[in-house]
Amino acid sequence: MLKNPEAKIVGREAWGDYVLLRFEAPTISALARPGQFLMVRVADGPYPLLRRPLGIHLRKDKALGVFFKIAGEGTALLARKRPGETLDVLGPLGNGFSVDPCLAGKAVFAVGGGRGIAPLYFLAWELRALGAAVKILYGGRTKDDVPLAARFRDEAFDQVLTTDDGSAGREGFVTAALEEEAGKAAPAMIFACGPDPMLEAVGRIAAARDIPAELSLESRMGCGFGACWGCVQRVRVDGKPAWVKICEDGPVFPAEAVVWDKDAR
Amino acid sequence: MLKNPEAKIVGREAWGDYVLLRFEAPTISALARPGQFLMVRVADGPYPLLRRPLGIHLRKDKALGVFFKIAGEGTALLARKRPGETLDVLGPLGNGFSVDPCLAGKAVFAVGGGRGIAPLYFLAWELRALGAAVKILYGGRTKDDVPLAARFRDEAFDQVLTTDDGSAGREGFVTAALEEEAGKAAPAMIFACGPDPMLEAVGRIAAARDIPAELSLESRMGCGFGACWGCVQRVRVDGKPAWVKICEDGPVFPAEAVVWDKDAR
Amino acid sequence: MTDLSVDLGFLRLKNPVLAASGTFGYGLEFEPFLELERLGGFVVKGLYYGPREGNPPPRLVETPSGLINAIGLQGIGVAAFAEKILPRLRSLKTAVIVNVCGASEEEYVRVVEFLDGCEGIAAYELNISCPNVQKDGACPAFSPEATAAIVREVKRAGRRPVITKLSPNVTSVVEIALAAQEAGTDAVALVNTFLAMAIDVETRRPKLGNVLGGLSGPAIRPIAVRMVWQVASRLKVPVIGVGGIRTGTDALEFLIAGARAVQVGTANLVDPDACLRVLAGLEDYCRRHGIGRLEEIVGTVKT
Amino acid sequence: MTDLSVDLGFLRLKNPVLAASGTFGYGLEFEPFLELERLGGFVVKGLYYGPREGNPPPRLVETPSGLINAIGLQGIGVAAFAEKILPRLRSLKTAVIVNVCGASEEEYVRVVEFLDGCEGIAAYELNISCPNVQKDGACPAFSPEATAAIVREVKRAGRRPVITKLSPNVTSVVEIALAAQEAGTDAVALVNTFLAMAIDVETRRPKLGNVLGGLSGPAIRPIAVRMVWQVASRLKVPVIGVGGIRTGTDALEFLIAGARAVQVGTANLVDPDACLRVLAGLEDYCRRHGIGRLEEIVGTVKT
Ligand SMILES: Cc1cc2nc3c(=O)[nH]c(=O)nc-3n(C[C@H](O)[C@H](O)[C@H](O)COP(=O)(O)OP(=O)(O)OC[C@H]3O[C@@H](n4cnc5c(N)ncnc54)[C@H](O)[C@@H]3O)c2cc1C
Ligand SMILES: Cc1cc2nc3c(=O)[nH]c(=O)nc-3n(C[C@H](O)[C@H](O)[C@H](O)COP(=O)(O)OP(=O)(O)OC[C@H]3O[C@@H](n4cnc5c(N)ncnc54)[C@H](O)[C@@H]3O)c2cc1C
Ligand SMILES: Cc1cc2nc3c(=O)[nH]c(=O)nc-3n(C[C@H](O)[C@H](O)[C@H](O)COP(=O)(O)O)c2cc1C
Ligand SMILES: Cc1cc2nc3c(=O)[nH]c(=O)nc-3n(C[C@H](O)[C@H](O)[C@H](O)COP(=O)(O)O)c2cc1C
Ligand code: FES
Ligand code: FES
Repeated sequence: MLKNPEAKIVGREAWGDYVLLRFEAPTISALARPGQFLMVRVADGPYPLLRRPLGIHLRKDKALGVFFKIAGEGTALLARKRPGETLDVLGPLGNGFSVDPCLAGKAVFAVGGGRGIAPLYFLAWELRALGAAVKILYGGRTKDDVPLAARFRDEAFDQVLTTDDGSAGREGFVTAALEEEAGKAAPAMIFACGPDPMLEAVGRIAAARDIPAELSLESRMGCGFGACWGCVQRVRVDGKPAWVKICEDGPVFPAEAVVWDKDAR
Repeated sequence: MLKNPEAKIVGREAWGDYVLLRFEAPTISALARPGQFLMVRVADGPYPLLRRPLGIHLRKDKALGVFFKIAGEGTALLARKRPGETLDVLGPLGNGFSVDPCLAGKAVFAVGGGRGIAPLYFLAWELRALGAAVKILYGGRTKDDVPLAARFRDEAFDQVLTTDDGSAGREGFVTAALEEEAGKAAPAMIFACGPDPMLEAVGRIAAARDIPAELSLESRMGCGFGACWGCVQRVRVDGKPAWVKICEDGPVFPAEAVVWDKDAR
Repeated sequence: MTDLSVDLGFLRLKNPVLAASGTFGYGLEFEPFLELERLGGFVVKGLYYGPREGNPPPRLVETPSGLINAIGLQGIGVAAFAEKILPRLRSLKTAVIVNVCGASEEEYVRVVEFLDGCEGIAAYELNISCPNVQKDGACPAFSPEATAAIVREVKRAGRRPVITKLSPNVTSVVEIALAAQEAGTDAVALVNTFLAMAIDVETRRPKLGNVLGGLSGPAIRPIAVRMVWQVASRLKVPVIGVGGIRTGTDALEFLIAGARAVQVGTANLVDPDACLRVLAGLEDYCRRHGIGRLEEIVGTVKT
Repeated sequence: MTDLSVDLGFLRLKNPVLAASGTFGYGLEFEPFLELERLGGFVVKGLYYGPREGNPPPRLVETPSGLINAIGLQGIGVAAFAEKILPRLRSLKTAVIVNVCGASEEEYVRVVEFLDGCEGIAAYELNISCPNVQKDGACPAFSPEATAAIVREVKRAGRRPVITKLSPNVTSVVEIALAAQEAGTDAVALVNTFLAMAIDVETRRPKLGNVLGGLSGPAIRPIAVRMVWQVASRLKVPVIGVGGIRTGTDALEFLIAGARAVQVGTANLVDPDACLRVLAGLEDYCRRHGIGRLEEIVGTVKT
């Protein structure tokens, strides 16, 4: 866990509201695992005050990449950054997905909704390197929300694409596609990242078929490294629901540990 | 007095800590007079909160220019602006220098210290257009603080250059040069802009020789258009010292009206 | 079309957006930038009975997302106001509210009695909460008794509705607001500025000529919203929310917290048409949410 | 080389930079980013006697140059702290201060009695000012009597020096500080957070699970500096300044206003090495101004 206040930006791609920034951060890069995240400073001064959590989207040699959707002021400021400028990043943070060697040769699903696809690209490459057969299930609201679909296709990933309005891929939710694909041939493992309702549905589908699943949760973060207790969500610890820090004990949790029901909390 | 939230930046020059931005603001430009200023927004959000006052440095066709020294966070943000981006400006504000037709054919001095040279460039051109013989007295701490000296020279202005350390032009304060030049041949009028001690000395020199002088004052500004009463300085009104708004009743005042002595206030 | 009007009981505003005292001059300064009649109304700069010098400069310090001011209520006094300014405001179809100051109970009464003789004023806003006048920043709004006394005297002496402007520099703004209500105020406005200080570390001198000043701007908004929520849930008279409003969303926070109208302060200095931006934000919100009467959302926060 | 040490009377700090409670975890979380021994000391997260669940999320809202938190003092309790954390802090050559919480006078006393049995604690900081616990944000530090009572009991029961942490949500922080001094506190720390609220206007729900929370960060600094100045000029015991410090310059404002030490809070979350940046800023200032002993500048503001 390191701070690199001056990671040099070496690449930028943008598709509408989605932006990919690549930057050199050799030490962080050496430690990074898929599912981990960075805390990124969006301005120098006191406003916006807090860093923004962003999943590690890719690692290539000594460079890392973040892929994000412009969601508000912080990400809008980040989107203005250009190659040659620097980025102040802290990381790698959190626990990451279980890239287990025993997945070699097995089929695994990576289910991403919207900007939730960000950490799954890094994950997919690591799983592929391990020898797993990765199927990407990538959903968005419209064709503008699945900007990475072409890349996954070009890089020969098996991909099921969905959009809510049918403007690209199959029409409907990505969870419907998951249900269908898992029905055809159950994977050894499901990894997912996306909005809460999607993750809840993924957990339900996985549980119904007894497929182990890992979900990457989101939460407002103060620090990202366990100091403020600001980022808690309801997660079962030894079977008992507790307010657990997403940044330290997550962001990735076994699907069955996450408590979705607000009343059962 | 107008607000142009999206004046298009069409040019940028920089010399170390000094920056010149040109932008298109046709309506403001049509109204502008030398010595007037603009209130310039340096960021979109709530920080830095206030606009920054900057003198009008030049007018060329429909474009205006500001020339500023990076003095803090606000001007540093402004310095990052590039052609193609926009500037949010309010103006023209304040009263301006007396560009009096009766100065035609007469000798006038424009005395600028450091960034105080900014409004004098616009003034010098307007005075020249009027037919006055303008002598620029331009002082700075070192040769790095007189970036416009070459321009005045290239544009054939009669110029006396001074630096405190002698690294360019004569060694010493610009007020020493004023004393000397005024001694040689007294001008019909002195216009000055710069730090307070310089302005005070200019006022003294002018008074001693009975030369009318106008000084452009600085002050922290809240609004720039007379609404907050935040920008006052001690100025004689009908002979009596009062807290007078720099933004509305100034920034230019007859030298004899300004009260420098803190005790006499 | 949404109905943006709000009813303060004693006054119906065409919309809930007022410009706050001291940040809108005498109104006229803003005519180059906006049509004053678009506003629900505006509160003119604080007036003492006589003209006032104000504090020595520097009078302003910028802080993170905030502004400290120590103007010290420099102003022209009621007579000059009535003679030079009011005639030009009178014809405007918008609520003109006068911010009334006083060094003593008697001075508040004198100001109100004088202004009662003039036409074209919709209400008085009692400024009992300015932190820039007494040496230690204290003001009548620190005490329920002092607050009640001024409100009572002004209500007795004057003929117009009274809005009492409260200080945030207190342990219980609810207690002070209740005292003002008890004493007969027609509404309360909160908040005035937070007592603050800044030091130039290079010279080790205060950055303000007056040493202390009042903090305003976006920095204080979350505290002001909290206070408005606390007061609105306990008071019968309407609450006017002030503090750090720049956008429609900011104003909506106050309205939803329980304010029946809002005032835009510091934002006017930065963008002289800030009130119009706030208004446009309110209109857009109502359209998006299918709200026919903006007043319906007042105090609807689901806690 | 400048002597940065400061003397609190009961404790000499190698430098005046402390990390503030609740923003520095139990200290260990920061070891990857800085050498803890470089700090003057740090205050660990607030501890109740037993473990505590804390408030439901969302617990954080960002505001202009500020942060509202409603963590609700989730924590592990004194027993787990003594067993799992303290042994790892004990060997550090820096002041470890424990932030003590309680739902009642008795609980403060129980916490202190328990901790008195452990080694490796330099002082207790009494958190009588957390706005996230009671429903309306009230806390003992609103009242001189409640403040004095807790200080007195803790001083009677415990063997270590006591720093009383005050709330800024009061009319006269000087009055409360004097009460704490009277009751025997060894120092006061101010300020804790400002009671605040934010509303999501789209859903009309509070943005915090707890409805109310505490505002911290650069936004509040000018108010905190003012309070420190007011208190320091009236108190005999040392004052520790807290509120919005990010840089050496920020810390210097507090020291020059009269604080003998400072605490860095929210800035730690943004930059885990923020305390070192503050320290470097102090060193640089002393060098530029030829100051041999930093302590000389305490309270030297020329008003
Ligand atoms: C561990 C983690 C990893 C993440 N990885 C990515 C990523 O790789 N790519 C990406 O695009 N986004 C990612 N996010 C989300 C991203 O952090 C937010 O979109 C970003 O912080 C918004 O900042 P902003 O200033 O642009 O928007 P703000 O103005 O702060 O907020 C805009 C909107 O987003 C909501 N919001 C803000 N922060 C969060 C949050 N942390 N969780 C949920 N809602 C929030 C706000 O309520 C508001 O409605 C991740 C979040 C977490 C916790
Ligand atoms: C009418 C007027 C016209 C001006 N024209 C020009 C110009 O053409 N070119 C130019 O370079 N500058 C000009 N200035 C000065 C310019 O406005 C300030 O340098 C600028 O506002 C500093 O902003 P900042 O955020 O960079 O610095 P800040 O961080 O705000 O301040 C940096 C330093 O400058 C001091 N300072 C800030 N504002 C002022 C002020 N208004 N007066 C005096 N000291 C101040 C601060 O105390 C601090 O020490 C003008 C000022 C006025 C009042
Ligand atoms: C420069 C300035 C002058 C002010 N003068 C007055 C005044 O004369 N009377 C008054 O009641 N409030 C005065 N205020 C307080 C504002 O009306 C308002 O209550 C406060 O600034 C908070 O709102 P804001 O954050 O939107 O500015 C003044 C504020 C500023 C910034
Ligand atoms: C996330 C968070 C948690 C906090 N927890 C505590 C606490 O446990 N005990 C306490 O006395 N103060 C607590 N505080 C208050 C800080 O210690 C400090 O007084 C306040 O934040 C002001 O300083 P700052 O602006 O530098 O953050 C907390 C503040 C924050 C932001
Ligand atoms: S974000 Fe601070 S503990 Fe998780
Ligand atoms: S800057 Fe507001 S009145 Fe001059």
